[in-house]
Amino acid sequence: MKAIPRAHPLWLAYILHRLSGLGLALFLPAHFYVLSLALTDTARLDAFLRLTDYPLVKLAEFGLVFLLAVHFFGGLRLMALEWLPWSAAQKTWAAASLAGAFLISTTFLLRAI
Amino acid sequence: MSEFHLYMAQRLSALVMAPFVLVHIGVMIYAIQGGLSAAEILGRTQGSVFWFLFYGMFVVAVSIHAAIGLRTILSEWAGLRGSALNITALAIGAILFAMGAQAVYAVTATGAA
Amino acid sequence: MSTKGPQVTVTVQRGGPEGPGRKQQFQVPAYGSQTVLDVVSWIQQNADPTLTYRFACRVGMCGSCAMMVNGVPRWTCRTHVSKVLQDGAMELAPLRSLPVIKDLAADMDPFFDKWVSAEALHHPTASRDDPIAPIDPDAPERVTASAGIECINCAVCYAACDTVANNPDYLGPAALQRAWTLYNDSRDGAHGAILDAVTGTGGCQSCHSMGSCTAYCPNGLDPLSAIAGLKRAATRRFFGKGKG
Amino acid sequence: MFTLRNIDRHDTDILILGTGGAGLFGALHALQSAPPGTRVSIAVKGLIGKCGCTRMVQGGYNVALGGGDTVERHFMDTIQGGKWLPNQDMAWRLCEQAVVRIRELENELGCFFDRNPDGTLHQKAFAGQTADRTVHKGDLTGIEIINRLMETVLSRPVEKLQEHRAIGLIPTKDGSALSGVLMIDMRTGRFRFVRAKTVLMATGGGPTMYKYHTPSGDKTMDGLAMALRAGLPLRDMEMVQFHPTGLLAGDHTRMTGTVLEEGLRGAGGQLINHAGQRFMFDYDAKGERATRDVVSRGIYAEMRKNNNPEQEGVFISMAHLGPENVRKKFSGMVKRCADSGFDLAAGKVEVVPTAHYFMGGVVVDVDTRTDLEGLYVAGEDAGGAHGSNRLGGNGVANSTVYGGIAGDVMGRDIRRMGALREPDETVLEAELARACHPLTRKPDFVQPLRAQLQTVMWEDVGVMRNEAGLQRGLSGIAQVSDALMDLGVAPDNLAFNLTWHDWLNLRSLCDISEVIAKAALARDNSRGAHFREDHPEPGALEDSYFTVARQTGTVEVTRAPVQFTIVRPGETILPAHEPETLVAAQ
Ligand SMILES: Cc1cc2nc3c(=O)[nH]c(=O)nc-3n(C[C@H](O)[C@H](O)[C@H](O)COP(=O)(O)OP(=O)(O)OC[C@H]3O[C@@H](n4cnc5c(N)ncnc54)[C@H](O)[C@@H]3O)c2cc1C
Ligand code: HEM
Ligand code: SF4
Ligand code: F3S
Ligand code: FES
Repeated sequence: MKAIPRAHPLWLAYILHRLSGLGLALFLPAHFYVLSLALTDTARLDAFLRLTDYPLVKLAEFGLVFLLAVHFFGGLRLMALEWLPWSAAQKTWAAASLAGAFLISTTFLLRAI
Repeated sequence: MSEFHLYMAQRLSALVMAPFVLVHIGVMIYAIQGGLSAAEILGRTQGSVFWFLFYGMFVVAVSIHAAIGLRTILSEWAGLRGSALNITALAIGAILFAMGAQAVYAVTATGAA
Repeated sequence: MSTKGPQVTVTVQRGGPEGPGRKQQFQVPAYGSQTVLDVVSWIQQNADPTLTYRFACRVGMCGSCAMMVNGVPRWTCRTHVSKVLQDGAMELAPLRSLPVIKDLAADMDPFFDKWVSAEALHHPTASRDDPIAPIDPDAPERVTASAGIECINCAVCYAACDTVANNPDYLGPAALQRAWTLYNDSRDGAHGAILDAVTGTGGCQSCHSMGSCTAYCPNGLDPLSAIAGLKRAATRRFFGKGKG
Repeated sequence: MFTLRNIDRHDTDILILGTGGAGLFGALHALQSAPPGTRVSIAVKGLIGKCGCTRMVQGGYNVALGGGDTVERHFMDTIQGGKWLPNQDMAWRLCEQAVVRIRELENELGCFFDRNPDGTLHQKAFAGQTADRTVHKGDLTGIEIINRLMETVLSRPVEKLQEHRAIGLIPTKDGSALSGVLMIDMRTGRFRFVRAKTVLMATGGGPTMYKYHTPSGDKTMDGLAMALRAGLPLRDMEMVQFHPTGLLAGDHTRMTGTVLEEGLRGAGGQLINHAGQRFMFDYDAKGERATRDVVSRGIYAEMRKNNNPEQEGVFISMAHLGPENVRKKFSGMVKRCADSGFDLAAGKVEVVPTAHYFMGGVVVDVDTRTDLEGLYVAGEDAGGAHGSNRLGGNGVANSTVYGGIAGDVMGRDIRRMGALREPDETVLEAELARACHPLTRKPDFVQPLRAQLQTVMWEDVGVMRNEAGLQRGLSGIAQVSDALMDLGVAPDNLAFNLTWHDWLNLRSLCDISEVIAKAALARDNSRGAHFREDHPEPGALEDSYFTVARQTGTVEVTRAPVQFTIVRPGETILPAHEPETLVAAQ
């Protein structure tokens, strides 16, 4: 708390949403590139996909799905907050979306192993 | 486009993406069992009008969404303003769309395998 | 300066419009009931007569004494020293996101300029020649409007908000909250103009709902939800619904 | 240093000093009533709308709005509360125009005032009122009034001279009219002389020369000190209202002296002396619910009897009403006390009478005009409307009503005023030298002297007075005053130099303290806020007089008979058979 003097739960939700959005946006071109290999070089696509067998890559993948889930639930939370009649339980919402994100990504991770 | 229109476009594109993300995550959890392969992916998607429209809409939405999102971040965290900001955001949107379109084409166009 | 009795170590950011200057350290005698404003006053009255700060009411009504205390914006006249002391020390700086006039006194003009450009002032539909119309105190609109009414324009929320810090156009939580009050006030005659103003450049759409405004408002007000209300109203209008 | 040649010179048409209820209403109405193109400037010691006491109004705004209450009744309460000393025409105008002003506040400025379930304005009764009359917004009425005024004025084309401190009224060479005002741009530390055709002085008095005081820190009697030097007559200067329950938390905290609200006593709060006993019933049958002046004297008397250095004041205790209940009903007050480390709901809080409001002020007519052409005075700076005592709720009504009137009248008067007037440069130079005086002396800390004056005033010119004490007070004031002239402020950085302003504050306070003591000597009876132990009787009401102080070399105080232009003592303007009071007994 000392390093970020003004931190509080909703602020953390904000920074998480921003960083996850940023991460996704940076990942997206790579993702598109790999998929477009399907057209030109299926073998390399396969090579890429095989990489997913390595634990480290699995972890990175987990990270990505986590980002997407966090951003997804965070985004839904924001739109609910902005557009649906206001409910005061903001912090609960933020926590719940985080929890949801963890749940999904962990399921993913567990099934992938 | 006014800032408020950008806001609306970002929210609406997020809403368009919401079902996609759910399905996408679901498919991934399902597909990842036993590892991914190019053939698996392509076998599912190639020649399918449904998947073309599905991924096509996603690419349009995400280009808009991420470009606006990055525009915000560039302005708030990198101090970009005015036309420099708008041109950069447009360029990001265009690049994302081009790469995304290529990927969709690669994954859903018939006969490429 | 006497050095007897318990002391508080206070680091003060000095400076002027040309930018932050040196940080200065003072040893201030500690007392049982002592606010951060008292500490600052003690320094000016007993140690360094050139130290500049601002206050007026000293009871949390005028909103002119706010500054950064250990990086957090606070009203200093109502902040007990014991609440902010970290290992017997505290660090003071002028309010974030506003130009500095001198030392701990910020220039609040941008805050109020934005207040006015958010159309955050009453647009009359009646005059002093008209009787006072009855208003149901429990009507939902009045209740919503009243929620933001006790703002003392201290700019604590303004200084707490990262969006304000990063986006010079952003109108900020206090001005938008006031606009939301007016938008819900049945006596106000320019709901459309208010929505126009708060959806222009730097309007409500710039807010990322980070909620630092609500977290730090010393009066327990909730600009976060007021701004959400504006977004909702603006979105309704975008889809051709609602008033204004 | 500064000479007449290197000060800034600036022109405007209408100049407003101060941004309390009086200043802001003055500006607003001037904008509405002056011919198009008239320049309006606002100079204020702090930030626009963020200083002064109007913002600190808690209880509310007195206005007769029917339901049995009438302007006549409000007027009679005001005259009786003022112990027959008010200028009756001013008091009448106050009561009558308050009705218009409250509609303006509600309809044109958009103020939120609390409502009854049926939608009408909620009104309550302060002590001394015979009807439920006080309109309010919770207990933060002033914030609501000033914020609405402030945002409206900020949106208008006015010139903002913020953190500009007025230091001298500069007349024309022949002395017949005002040329302009000398001020210090506090932010840069430079002098600026602003000429104007009309000037509204609304700097809000402020009896902060007492050890315990409630007003905001920016108020230090600057306006009255300027008026005194300009030779204007000041009336009722002995009339300092003390609020009985100011927080007592030590010399080292600015919280000391701030108000614990009236409502606490109204709700049943008990005052406990050093012996642990309730005492107010020894002084008045109404106990703690007696009027402010009575309770203040009761507490002061108890304090004198006590010689326990550990406990200076008395305690207010609410716990017997149930801490939860107190916490709910007085949440703001409980929180404020908690912020300074006291538990109002369950514990007891030490209190002391605290100087709250200044009834005295510049002699004006009902249109706020003064003896000096071009100078108008409204709000707490103006004397006359309250006589010897101001009713709770009449303060903010007074400043908003008369501020608005001043704006209207200035807007009208300016049409017949030709060019701006040339200043008397010798007066300008003298005022400049006065403000620069400390810059030529050996620097030292100002605060100890201020504390010394505050102690003198509290002990000898305070809640209870007598001839010997007042004489002692006068020499105490003179001591501080002389010492101040030997005390300097380092001249090397004058930009936003608070210590220089502390010096100037103390200068104004010394000057007006002397007037208060002299006026108090001149009144050898006891009325309202002024209590002479050596003359405890009020004197014959028929022969009521008010004091007028004037500086002609030295300060001279004379007496002038009160003109009973509307009602004579013993009479009433209420219709026959009107009940004495419409307020249900508590
Ligand atoms: C704590 C408290 C509670 C109160 N509660 C009530 C209540 O419930 N009901 C009620 O009716 N009254 C109440 N009063 C009294 C009421 O606040 C005042 O009577 C009234 O507001 C005075 O208004 P004003 O415009 O004359 O002065 P203020 O509002 O005090 O404004 C004075 C202005 O002049 C400025 N100024 C001072 N010196 C200079 C200078 N040299 N140059 C330039 N500007 C200067 C100040 O900065 C300020 O802006 C209360 C007062 C206090 C202190
Ligand atoms: C892969 C897809 C996505 C990418 C690359 C992406 C990217 C971004 C970026 C970069 C931002 C800017 C962040 C900020 O301003 O702090 C953003 C904001 C946002 N995103 Fe996404 N996003 C994606 C998917 C989604 C989804 C699926 C949703 C919701 C269902 C969503 C909802 C939002 C919302 C509401 C914002 C606005 C946040 C704000 O203004 O504070 N996004 N996104
Ligand atoms: S909303 Fe709260 S923090 Fe912001 S200006 Fe108003 S009172 Fe201060
Ligand atoms: S802190 Fe700022 S981003 Fe919005 S919710 Fe409050 S205004
Ligand atoms: S001094 Fe007025 S709010 Fe702190």
